[in-house]
Amino acid sequence: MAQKKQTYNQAIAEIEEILDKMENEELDVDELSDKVKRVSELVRFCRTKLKNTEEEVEKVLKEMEE
Amino acid sequence: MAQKKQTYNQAIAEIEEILDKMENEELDVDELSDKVKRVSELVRFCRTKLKNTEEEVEKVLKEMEE
Amino acid sequence: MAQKKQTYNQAIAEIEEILDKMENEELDVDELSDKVKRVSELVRFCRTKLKNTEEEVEKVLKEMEE
Amino acid sequence: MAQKKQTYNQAIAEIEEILDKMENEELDVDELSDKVKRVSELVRFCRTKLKNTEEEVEKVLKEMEE
Amino acid sequence: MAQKKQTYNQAIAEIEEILDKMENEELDVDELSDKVKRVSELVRFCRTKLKNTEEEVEKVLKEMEE
Amino acid sequence: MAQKKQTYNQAIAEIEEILDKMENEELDVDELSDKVKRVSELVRFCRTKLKNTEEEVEKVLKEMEE
Amino acid sequence: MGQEAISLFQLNQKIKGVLDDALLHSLWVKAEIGELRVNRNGHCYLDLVEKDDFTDQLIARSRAMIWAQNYRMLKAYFESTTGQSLNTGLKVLIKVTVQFQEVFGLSLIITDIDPSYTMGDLARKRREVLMRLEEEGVLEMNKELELPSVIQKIAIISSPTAAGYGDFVNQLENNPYGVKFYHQIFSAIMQGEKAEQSIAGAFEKVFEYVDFFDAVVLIRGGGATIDLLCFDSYWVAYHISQFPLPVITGIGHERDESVADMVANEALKTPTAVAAFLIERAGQFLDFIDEKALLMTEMARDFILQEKRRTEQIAASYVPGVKMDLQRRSNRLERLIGKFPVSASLRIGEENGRLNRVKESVMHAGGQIIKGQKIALQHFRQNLLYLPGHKLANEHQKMRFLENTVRLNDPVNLLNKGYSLTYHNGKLVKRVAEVKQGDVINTRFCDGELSGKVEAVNVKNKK
Repeated sequence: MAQKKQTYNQAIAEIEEILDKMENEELDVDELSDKVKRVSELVRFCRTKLKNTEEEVEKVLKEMEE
Repeated sequence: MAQKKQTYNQAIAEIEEILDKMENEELDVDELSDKVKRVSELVRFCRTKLKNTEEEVEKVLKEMEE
Repeated sequence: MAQKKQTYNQAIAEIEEILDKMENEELDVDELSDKVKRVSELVRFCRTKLKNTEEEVEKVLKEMEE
Repeated sequence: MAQKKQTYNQAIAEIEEILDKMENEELDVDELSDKVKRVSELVRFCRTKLKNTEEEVEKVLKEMEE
Repeated sequence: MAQKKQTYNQAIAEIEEILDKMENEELDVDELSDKVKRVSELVRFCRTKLKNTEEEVEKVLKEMEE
Repeated sequence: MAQKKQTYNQAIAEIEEILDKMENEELDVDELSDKVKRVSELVRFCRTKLKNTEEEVEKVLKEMEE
Repeated sequence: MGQEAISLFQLNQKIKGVLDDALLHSLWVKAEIGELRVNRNGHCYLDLVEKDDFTDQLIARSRAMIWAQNYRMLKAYFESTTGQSLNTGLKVLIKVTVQFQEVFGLSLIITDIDPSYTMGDLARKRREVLMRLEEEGVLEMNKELELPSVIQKIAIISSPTAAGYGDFVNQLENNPYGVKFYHQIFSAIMQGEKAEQSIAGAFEKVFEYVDFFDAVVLIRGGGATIDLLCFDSYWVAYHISQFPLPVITGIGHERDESVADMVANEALKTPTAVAAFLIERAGQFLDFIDEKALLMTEMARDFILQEKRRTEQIAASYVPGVKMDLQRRSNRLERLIGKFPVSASLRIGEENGRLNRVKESVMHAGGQIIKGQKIALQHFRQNLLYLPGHKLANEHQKMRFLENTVRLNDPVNLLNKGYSLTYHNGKLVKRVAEVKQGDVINTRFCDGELSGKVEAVNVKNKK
């Protein structure tokens, strides 16, 4: 999956889907470690995205308040 | 969008649309900074337009008096 | 049966099926010893798989925390 | 009858057939001792089979616990 | 008649035949003692056979218990 | 007529034949006493035969009870 | 021509005499004011007219006057009651006395006026205008235009010299929000007969710049006069209602709304009120914008915070989740393993039990067979003990019977009883006819024989 095109929402949705499956024991043990890796990756992606967005937004808001 | 033609009403409508989406959490984190920028732009546009003298308008008024 | 393609879930399902049959006396004594061997094999497979997965997951989690 | 190919189930079926005949007094005295011998043989066969299976189960369990 | 080949059932059948004839007085006095001897002999044969069978069964059952 | 070969049944048959003739008065008085003698003889023969048979039977039965 | 004539004075004296005799005083007369002027002394001179209702042609005309003293009183009374100045074009109900003076001719002296008649007439006219506008479907047209959020470019229709206009412009330019208003006056006469046409003309000029302006403000330049008839007129109302920009009125009136107010997009009492309205609206817009900007700021921050929390929550929860999953699986596997020996040995135990039951069955069923056979043999033996003896006994009895039968038939027994046998030539004689007289016969008895000759033969009669 090309990470560039992935959105935050897609990432969250994917994480939730995986966590759901985990809870409902729909995941095979075989998939588990892959999925854990995937979630880790997605969480990292979300954090970065949030951090960047926050910085951008704050910058804009600062400018607006001046 | 041509700024000249944009009216306050359109600006207001756009701002409200964006805020509505925000309130209804229809906004992606991905879109957030773009949308914040847009609102900021619109607010700045409205303020400037309201408070500053527009030469073009003055010119038209001048012509009218002649 | 090619063990490589077998998933953990399938293995557990097979174990449960065999136990069910044992309890419901659907197993011949003739099959019993074969099935006992099969369960042993499956249990070993499951344990190994669980252990490996656990290790992999731990590794991923370690990496994430860094 | 080649005892190697005989299954536990077949043995049990034969025992039950003989017992049925005995109970319904369909057996001659002439056959009686032969049939009783046969039952004895079958029971011994079944017991051996059971014992072996039990040993195998024990063995597997030993292995599993390691 | 070779006694070795005689079965218990045949013996019983012969006994019953002779006794039937006796009852229906189809027997000559001339035959009587011979037939009585024969029945006696047959009964002895049957008893022996029964005794042997009983012993054999007991033996087999003993073996089974071991 | 060789008495040895005479059977009880033949004897009875002869007696009955003679008695038949007697009753139908087919017998001359001259024959009559001869025939009476004959019957007497035959009856004695029969009695002896019966006695012997009885003894033999008794003997066989005695043996049987032992 | 020597015709007799009277002088003009004489004639006028005669007319005056006729009119005086006619007692034409204190009459209530309905008329329209054709012209009205007040002279230096404060006397009011009017030209009263009556027009045909349909053709609008003049059908009567008369001069009239109100004495200065009376005029001051009547004027104040009329204006305070009607809210209208007593002026040309009004229909009035007046109390008059007809006066004829030799020099000035006929004149009506007005002594009283009934303002309610004029009010009724004005109201009727207004109603007519409104009805006409409604019929034409234009009554609500200007009202239906949307007032822009900010009215920044304003076309002012007013009298440029009026104090009201100056105040209005001042007020706009010095607004507390610092909003820049653009305004352009389109001057018009705001009262009197020419007002109607003048205002209409101003609207037509504004129309040339219709795309430029946000709205039209119609304000009356102030002044003492309360001549507002033009604002009830059809043409002014028609221009306002059909105008493609929203029209805001600030005409300044004390009584009923004028027709112009009724058809305008927004009607305010005074030019000051209009300025305040415009300033307030712009201010509200600024507030609104600022409010939205603030709201957005809050929401954006909240949103980011919320998403951060969510992400961190996920990050925090999934690790234990995964571990729990593994633990659950491990537990399940161990449970299965735990069940396994129990199930297997239960199964084996069941089979052992089954085999044990086999032995019991064998013992029972086999014993049953042997026991049955034993009984059968016993039965055979009993039959054997009984049957031969029975047979032999029968035979013995048979022998006894046979013996008896023989014995009974033995001739010796007959001889013994006294019967005898007679022989002739060694042959037993069974019939008397078998022998003849003289034959030698032997008769046997039980204990010997007698020999003799036959002496007579007596044959018995047939039986």
